[in-house]
Amino acid sequence: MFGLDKKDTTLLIIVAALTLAAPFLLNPFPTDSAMAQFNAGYPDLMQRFVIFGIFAIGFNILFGLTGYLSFGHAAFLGVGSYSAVWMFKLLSMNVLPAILLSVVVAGVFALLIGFVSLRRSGIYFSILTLAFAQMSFNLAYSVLTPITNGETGLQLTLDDPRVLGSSSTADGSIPVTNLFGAEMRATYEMVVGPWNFQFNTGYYLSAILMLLSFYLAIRIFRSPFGMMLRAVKSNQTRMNYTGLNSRPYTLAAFVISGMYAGLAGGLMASMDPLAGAERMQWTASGEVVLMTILGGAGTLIGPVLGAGFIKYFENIFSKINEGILHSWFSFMPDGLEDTLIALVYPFIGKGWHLTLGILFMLVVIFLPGGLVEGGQRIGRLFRRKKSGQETDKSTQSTPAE
Amino acid sequence: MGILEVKNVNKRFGGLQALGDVNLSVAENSCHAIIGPNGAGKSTLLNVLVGKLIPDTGSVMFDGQSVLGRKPFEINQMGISRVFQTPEIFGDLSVLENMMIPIFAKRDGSFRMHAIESSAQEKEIIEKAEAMLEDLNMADKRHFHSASMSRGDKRRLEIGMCLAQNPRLLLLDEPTAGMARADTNNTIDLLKQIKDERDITIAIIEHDMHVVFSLAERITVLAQGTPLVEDTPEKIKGHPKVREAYLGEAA
Amino acid sequence: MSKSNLTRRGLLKTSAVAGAGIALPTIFTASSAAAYTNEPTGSSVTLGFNVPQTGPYADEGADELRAYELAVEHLNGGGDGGMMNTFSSKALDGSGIMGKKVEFVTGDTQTKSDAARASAKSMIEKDGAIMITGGSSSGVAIAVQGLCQEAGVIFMAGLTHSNDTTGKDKKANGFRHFFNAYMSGAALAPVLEKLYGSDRKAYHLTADYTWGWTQEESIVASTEALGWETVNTVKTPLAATDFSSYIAPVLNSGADVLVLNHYGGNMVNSLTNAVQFGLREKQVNGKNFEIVVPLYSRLMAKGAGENVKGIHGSTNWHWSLQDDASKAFVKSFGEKYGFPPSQAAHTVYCQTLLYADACQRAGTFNPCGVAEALEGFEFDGLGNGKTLYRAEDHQCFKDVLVVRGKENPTSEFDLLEVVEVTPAAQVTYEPDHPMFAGGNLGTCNPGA
Amino acid sequence: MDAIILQILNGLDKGSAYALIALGLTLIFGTLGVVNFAHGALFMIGAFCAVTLSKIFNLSYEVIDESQTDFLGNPLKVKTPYVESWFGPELGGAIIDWAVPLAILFSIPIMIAIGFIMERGLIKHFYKRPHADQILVTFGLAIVLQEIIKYFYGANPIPTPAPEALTGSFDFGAFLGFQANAVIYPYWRLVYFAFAAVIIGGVFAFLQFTTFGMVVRAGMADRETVGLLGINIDRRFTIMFGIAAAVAGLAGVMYAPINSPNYHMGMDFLVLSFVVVVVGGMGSLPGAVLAGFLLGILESFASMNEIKSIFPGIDQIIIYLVAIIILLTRPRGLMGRKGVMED
Repeated sequence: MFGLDKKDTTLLIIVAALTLAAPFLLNPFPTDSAMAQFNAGYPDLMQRFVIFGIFAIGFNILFGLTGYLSFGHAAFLGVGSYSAVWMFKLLSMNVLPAILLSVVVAGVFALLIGFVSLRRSGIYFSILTLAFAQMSFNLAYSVLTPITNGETGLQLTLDDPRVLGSSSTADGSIPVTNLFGAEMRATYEMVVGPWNFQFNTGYYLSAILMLLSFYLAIRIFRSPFGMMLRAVKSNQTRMNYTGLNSRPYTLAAFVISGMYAGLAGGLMASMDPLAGAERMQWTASGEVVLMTILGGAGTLIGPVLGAGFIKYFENIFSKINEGILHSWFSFMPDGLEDTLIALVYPFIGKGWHLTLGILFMLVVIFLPGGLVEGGQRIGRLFRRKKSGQETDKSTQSTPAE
Repeated sequence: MGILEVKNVNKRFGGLQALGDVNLSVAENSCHAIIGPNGAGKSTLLNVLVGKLIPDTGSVMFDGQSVLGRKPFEINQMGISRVFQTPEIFGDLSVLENMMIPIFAKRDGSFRMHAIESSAQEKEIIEKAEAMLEDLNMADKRHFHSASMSRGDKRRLEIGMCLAQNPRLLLLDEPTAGMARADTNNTIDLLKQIKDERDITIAIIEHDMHVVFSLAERITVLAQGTPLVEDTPEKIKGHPKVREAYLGEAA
Repeated sequence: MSKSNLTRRGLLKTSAVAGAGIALPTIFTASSAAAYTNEPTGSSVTLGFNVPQTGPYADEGADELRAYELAVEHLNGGGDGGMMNTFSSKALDGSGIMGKKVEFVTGDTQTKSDAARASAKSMIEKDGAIMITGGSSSGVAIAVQGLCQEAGVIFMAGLTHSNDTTGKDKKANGFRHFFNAYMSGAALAPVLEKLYGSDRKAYHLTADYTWGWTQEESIVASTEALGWETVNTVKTPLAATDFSSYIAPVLNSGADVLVLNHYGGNMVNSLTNAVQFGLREKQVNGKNFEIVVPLYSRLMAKGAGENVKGIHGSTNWHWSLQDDASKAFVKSFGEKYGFPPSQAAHTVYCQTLLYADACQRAGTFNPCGVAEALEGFEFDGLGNGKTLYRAEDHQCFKDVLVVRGKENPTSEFDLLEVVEVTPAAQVTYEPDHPMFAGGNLGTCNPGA
Repeated sequence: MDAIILQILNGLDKGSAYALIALGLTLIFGTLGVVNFAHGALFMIGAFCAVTLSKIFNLSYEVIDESQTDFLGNPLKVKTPYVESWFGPELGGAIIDWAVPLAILFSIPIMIAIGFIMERGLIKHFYKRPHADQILVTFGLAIVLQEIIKYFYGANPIPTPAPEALTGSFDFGAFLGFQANAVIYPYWRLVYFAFAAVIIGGVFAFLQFTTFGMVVRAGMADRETVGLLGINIDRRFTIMFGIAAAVAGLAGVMYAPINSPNYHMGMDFLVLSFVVVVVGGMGSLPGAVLAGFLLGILESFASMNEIKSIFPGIDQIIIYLVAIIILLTRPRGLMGRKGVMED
């Protein structure tokens, strides 16, 4: 189906099902239970999951396939966001032109940076991309404030000269982003028993674009072009002596992944019309590298898993405070409660960085292929059990013959 | 007029004269070996031929066109394929994919993407690659992870990848270096077969006299960056200067 | 300690359909049934405390959080009541807000506008927070203020000193208790004149982002009004850690005053470097060379150690103030945590009480009602003397403290001494003052 | 002219820190082939060794002084450091005053131990793994180290002054025959520069003149060949990691009085020191040192008003701009060798 083989089609369908059912799946705990803290099914976080998923899928097209480790991809995301917000300010609150512009601008930006950076390989390439991104960040934070609004980030105001549409609504507030009238922030709430599920327009728009991006990534992975990119990673010398110039391939991959980043940036701005400079900082670039490696570089689903993993920690663990711990452990005797809280406390709330750091180390030490490898190991465990049973059967049947 | 004409090529590295006035002519559809002791400049010469090094003076013409100043991939597109001392294959890819890439390269030139089209749909390319693997007796290994094969198989695959492009000149850089005897003989047989079955010019740089004398029609002996003699294998074997400069040293 | 039960909203909806087990859809758009975003309908109300818990301002964030917890305790009738006893408005009675128990959720701003908005959104969307408060930088405050305006909840700013927060970026749903750069300039100028005379040449080093610029503009304007000359204003990168190459040119510039428009780690490093280069001992134009740090924070000043001694600056509040309100606050904070509160802790405690009081007086949690109750509200007894929440720009007008690094501290907290309390009248400006122009409060947004 | 001399001094000073960190990074790259993102954290831990020692010296007992009150109005507890009561206020005070230089001795065993534990416990298992995995694991480690420090010391910077005797400034102007007071420079920064020069010289001499150093240099040139010689290169590499950690730590100890240490100072230096290493050329020790000083000086010049007025914001980007230009004109940095970290 869709020009994919059976395995890929299955993967795509599973991902699509999970994504579309996310409002249910991410809210497994009844809203008034103590475990509700771990629910992630609210619009903002779900949007972040899929948007950073897009970012990581795109990054993986470059890093996973060609092996070129860019340390400056956040710059494209930032540029995408700025373009989208400017589109909202000047043209219209419809997200479509904004997203299109952010993809195009990020693509152009990637073409320029990629053209220069790809003259070098290995760590030299990484540092070149890092240098470009840091320059963009530093300038966006200070000298370019008229364009980027610096520290505060580019926001909408009540007197934006919007060509299509009004500067402010009738009741004096800033118009909201929409897709032909469907407001991105509109949320439909469904209450089933003790559960409360939220279905958000913006999330579904992002999710559909994520699925399209994922589908495109599968096609690229399986295409001759993808094969060429893997060949670049595998052996550039042989590539050159086979009459192939690797530069156009790597540049194309760089621009495609830059456009993915731009799409992610544009979507972020569409969900929440603000573009902050720190989106372009090296830590942000580092984050997408971590997402990809953590999930499993070079695998299709890995980057999405990695993105979800990191964003979940950032948003859920950082919000657990001492009071919540007390409510969890309140059933215990006082002494034990306090000891447990003292033990757990350094790892949650303001200590969420610590937990994340430890998890990075554990994953990379024990699962060299990232989370995907973890999944594969579990899968193999089950399969071995099954095949073990089959062997048993066959050995049993042998004597009968 | 040979298909490959090297004229008055000089190359210095600092104080070292790596190549001094090299003249070489390789006739079309012949098998020409270049031998010489270590440090004789064989590898430098090869690197000049494939565009990796640019000589200080002199010219290198392939089929009437200069190769100097062209990048390796452009030289390949002119019809020159190279086999490396250590097999250079796409280790992360399967054997079949390894074989498909040169065929793609031949069909599409340097850059054509088919970014969306699935490579599994490229029937024609796959058929060609499989036929080539069949010729190499490697069809049963088509889904092998190529990095995990034996050195002999890697060499076989590499030669096959070069042949898949139908090159006019095949450059071999010590193709049997570091190989077990059986692998060496297999490789010699493969090269003989290629020589017999195809219209192809082979230039081979080799250390192993057994390989050279089994394959070459003409031999150039290089010593200290300069060609000493060029002749048929029989004559080279008995040549006093060669014995002195090379074979004598080897004995 | 509050045992916060986060998701009231779900609970209440649940009870509405209890037993039925069927879906009851509601759509959150302008036409929805709820009167305003996250209308609390149960027995409790949730506030969202959004402070930096990671990154360079984590300690300030932690102090803010302590003050929030104290405020919630007092609102719910716990503890000694703190400044609730001294507050001029007596609407609050220790039974929560309008009889609803106050609960809270916390989030990490990471001092990044993106992360701060994400965490604020999570508190609004997931936890049903009715009000967001906190923060330790102007960038974050302005970004979160914008979000709260769109989402239809009240934002009570924490530590934010930029003129823009209640200037060109002001919002109808946002309120600032903290003072601002203009006020720093207006408060400092007379003191500086008294101390250093009116014939001075000032050299400014300014953090190269919005807050730094507004502070530089304010200080330049107020000192030039005294007759000072501004020799140079130099922007320094935010990421700079070593300021030596910016300090060195000051030595021979002919300036005799160095103004450091830096905050946080930048301030600690630039001040340390300036003292290292012997600026304090220098004589220029026959006068002692002086250094001024317009915005002081005791927590950060501690990082500069001995170097703050004798250096003047301004601050929103200091624990050594001897009015009843300050003493009450220091007492209840100090007894609970063992050390005195910072100005950040004070301002967020005040903000929480002010919000609660406004709800109580308005008789509603509706942001429009609350905003109306806060606008033009005059109060006293929160440690800053008589204070006005001005309706035009939602900025508090109150006395500003001019402080100096103490020469002989008696403890590790005893770093600053109050030199002068500049009366509110002297730091008040017109709402359309050029430094604050260009913004539009808009109309209050109740969301939903 | 004096402005230029001052900026050169500033550049040398900044360059010292860059060079020391880059030197350690390069030792680890060159010998072990490992990309160590935790190297900045080692620098930070070094600085906190100074903080810790000064805290230890300041451990105090409390005496209640009824004549003064604390912030709650209770009688004030006056603290007296044990060191002062043991050795008398004179000597005790001096010990406290000289905490930072003394921390050099204190930090060396600690840093070497941390280096050994890191290498044996973690890095060892990553020699054959892709660079991406090395980055992830060392980055994770850096976060963990950072958060541990934050847990114990808080997020705010902690003042760690230099000894009283070294807090003044040196009058270069008078020294060089210019006008007095035209070029003055803080003693401690001069000490830092001299200290860095000694450490750099020491590392080079060690590699140049000892058998150990010769083997390590051979190992940097070709790891496999040395392995074939049957020398236990792995153990030497462990020691090398310890030395690299110690160099980073010492750089941190001495840096503490220049800028008050905080838990994230390592990350602030990390990116910059990677740029320095790459500009110098991967695997080249002289390259790392050269690039460190070069970038330090260029950064200082870029922050001069005269230059900023021509190129606004140039000081924000100069390092990156220079890195791009150098990498585009010299493919392997200033002194890089071929084939190091290019895959």
